[in-house]
Amino acid sequence: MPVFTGSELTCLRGDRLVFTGLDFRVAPGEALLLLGPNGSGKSSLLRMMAGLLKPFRGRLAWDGAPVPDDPDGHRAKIHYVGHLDAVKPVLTAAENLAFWAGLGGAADPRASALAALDRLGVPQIAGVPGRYLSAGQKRRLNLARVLAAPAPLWLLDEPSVALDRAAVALLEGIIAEHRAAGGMVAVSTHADIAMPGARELHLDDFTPVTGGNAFDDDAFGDGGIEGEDAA
Amino acid sequence: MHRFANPARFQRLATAILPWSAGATVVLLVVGLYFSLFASPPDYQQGDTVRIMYIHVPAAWMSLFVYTNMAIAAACGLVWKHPLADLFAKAAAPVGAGFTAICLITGSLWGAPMWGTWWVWDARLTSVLILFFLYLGYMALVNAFDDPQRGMRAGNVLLLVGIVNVPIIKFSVEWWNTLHQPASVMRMDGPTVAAPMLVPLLIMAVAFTLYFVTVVLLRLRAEIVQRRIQTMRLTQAAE
Amino acid sequence: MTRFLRLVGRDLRLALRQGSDASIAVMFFVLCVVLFPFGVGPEPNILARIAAGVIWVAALLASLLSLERLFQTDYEDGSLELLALSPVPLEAVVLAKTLAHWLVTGLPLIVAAPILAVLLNMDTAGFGTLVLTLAIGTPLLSLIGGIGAALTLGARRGGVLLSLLILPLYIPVLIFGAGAIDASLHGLTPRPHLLLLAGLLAAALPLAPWAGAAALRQAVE
Amino acid sequence: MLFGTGEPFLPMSEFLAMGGYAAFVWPSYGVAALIMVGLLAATLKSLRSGEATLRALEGSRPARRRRDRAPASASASAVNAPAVSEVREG
Repeated sequence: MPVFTGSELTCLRGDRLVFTGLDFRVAPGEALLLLGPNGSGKSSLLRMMAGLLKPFRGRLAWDGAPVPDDPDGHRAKIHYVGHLDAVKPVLTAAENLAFWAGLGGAADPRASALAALDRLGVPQIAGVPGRYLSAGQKRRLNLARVLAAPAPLWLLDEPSVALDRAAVALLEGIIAEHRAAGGMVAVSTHADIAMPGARELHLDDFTPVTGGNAFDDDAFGDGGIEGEDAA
Repeated sequence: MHRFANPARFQRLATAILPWSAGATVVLLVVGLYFSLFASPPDYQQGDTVRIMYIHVPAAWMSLFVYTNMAIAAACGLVWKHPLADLFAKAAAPVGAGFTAICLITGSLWGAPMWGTWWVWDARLTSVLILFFLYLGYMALVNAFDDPQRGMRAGNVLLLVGIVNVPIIKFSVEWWNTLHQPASVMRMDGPTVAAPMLVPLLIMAVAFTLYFVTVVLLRLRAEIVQRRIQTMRLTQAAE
Repeated sequence: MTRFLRLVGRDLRLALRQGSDASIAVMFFVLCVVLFPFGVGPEPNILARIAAGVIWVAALLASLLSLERLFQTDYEDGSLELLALSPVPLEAVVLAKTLAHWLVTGLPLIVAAPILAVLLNMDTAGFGTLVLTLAIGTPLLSLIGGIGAALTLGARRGGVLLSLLILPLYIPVLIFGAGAIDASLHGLTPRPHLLLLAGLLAAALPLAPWAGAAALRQAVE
Repeated sequence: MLFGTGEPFLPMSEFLAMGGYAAFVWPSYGVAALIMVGLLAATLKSLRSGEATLRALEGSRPARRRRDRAPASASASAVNAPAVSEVREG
């Protein structure tokens, strides 16, 4: 299984420089724990890893092969769980999940959906339409997506939100299993999720002290991009 | 290869160009107005109404010229993520819409004495009217987002869709027109333009182009200032 | 391909379970056409003359009605991000959703149109062409409209803005659609108009999903 | 006709009459001038007010300039040059 790396990543949101010069590396069986205060770019980095956000500078690669060369292949290798639960109110939990499983390439979407719900401890919601689910159940349903179709790299953005202690323990177990089978995980979190031997990445180390601005003269002063603009 | 333009250099370039373009605009406008109002003869058919042509036709040229430039800038903005290209399209749109409005209003004022009606559903008039709506749509879209960056990106896609559609619309409107009103409408291009009329026409066209350059440079400056204000406010909020 | 069908099936299932979209579009279409006799008077000859244009304009407005929600709900509940990250290219996602939109809102219009043509006293010579132009034209409306829906995602007053952006782009479809019917009503062949409509559809089939996907990528970034 | 025809005119009023088409020619030039001057004025106004706001904002926080933490600051050199990147091992 290949190694996923990012090098010299710079994230620009609007004109604000969120982080710069960031490197990371996730090898099979490894986990990456993203830490940092609000606004330090944890979500942005995960979205960047997923491919939703283009890095302003720097590159992402699988075993040295740049992601932009094979975007379809990259998307087949990842699961992304964001803040929104993507649960359709008129579809039952099993239907919701089976759709994503089928799109992700599961051979028997319905069976793997039921198995995944079972694994997350909510087999009873399978036939319940999304609109009747509680926040915690929706969260589990969303997390069940990563089990319903196989993918080596899981990108989990604050997965413990809305989960109770027992569910977090369940999630820890699932992540450990995934890693034991050679999978990779990148998780951002405020609360503690126990991941033995995870690398920690402190995003505030890469956040500039003042807000940067692509349209600020000073940002281009002394040297500048073309190395000739002493203003 | 730089991934984004250098605003400092742009500001210096703008400072260097602005006095010249502004001055040349004024000079050419004065000369052009002299030629179009005094020094050119009235048309033997259309009389003095032909003087409307000297603003109407350059305005029509500009309306297409500006739109094409915006579409090119949009392509650059989408492909190279060039922030100045995004800003250029946004800054140019009101100027282009202004020229299109001038073209429509003067065309109507020209048509009234010549055709006896303020508006005909002539292919040219109709397609310019649609171009005007495309400008308005672009401006509305760009300003409809809380994140200006997002608005400009969406606007870029719209401009590219528009540039594919403009020829289709023009050709379909011409088709529709010939089907419904076969060749009854007097064409505006009329007889080939004689030299005494060509001179003021060309001078006015250059003057309009320089006016466009001047105003767009000023608007770009204003946009950059707005972006800085926004960034400073965001930074303040983050602290 | 099965993934494509899965996408279409999901959107159809959502539309049918929610129920309202399809019926509202048809009801709007019918009401819109029914208003015209009140506006221009019940004179059968006048109605027959304007029938083709009225039906086409009403179809155009009806297809606009539900466009706003084409990507809106997926955008708001996070599904759009996941669709953008699925192994299926985003262009195919746009095409699948557009197809589902057309099946739900465009197809019923084609069925309802001949009935309205009868109400407007249209000559039966034009009925075949009417159905044919709508069959080629309404998918075009959904395709072009899909670009607008993707562009206005997350905009303030997205619905009004969408109409402002899309209606000018609809003009060629309207011209050739109504033109074909007029031609066959006057005993001419509608062939050139129909061929032009089909040509536009052939051009829009690859281009519209491409532009829509480009707009969606901006939206989820 | 605004100025009538066939009567003796000063050259100026004859010029203003535009061969009897004054009601169409002058409004055309007027509208064009109005739109072009209006656009220019609006642009200059927004530029002036924007610059004033920017000055006020910058004046309120003069001490907070860049280079207090050179490589990681928001300068282009930091974007270009290899910046400090620490991946802490947990």
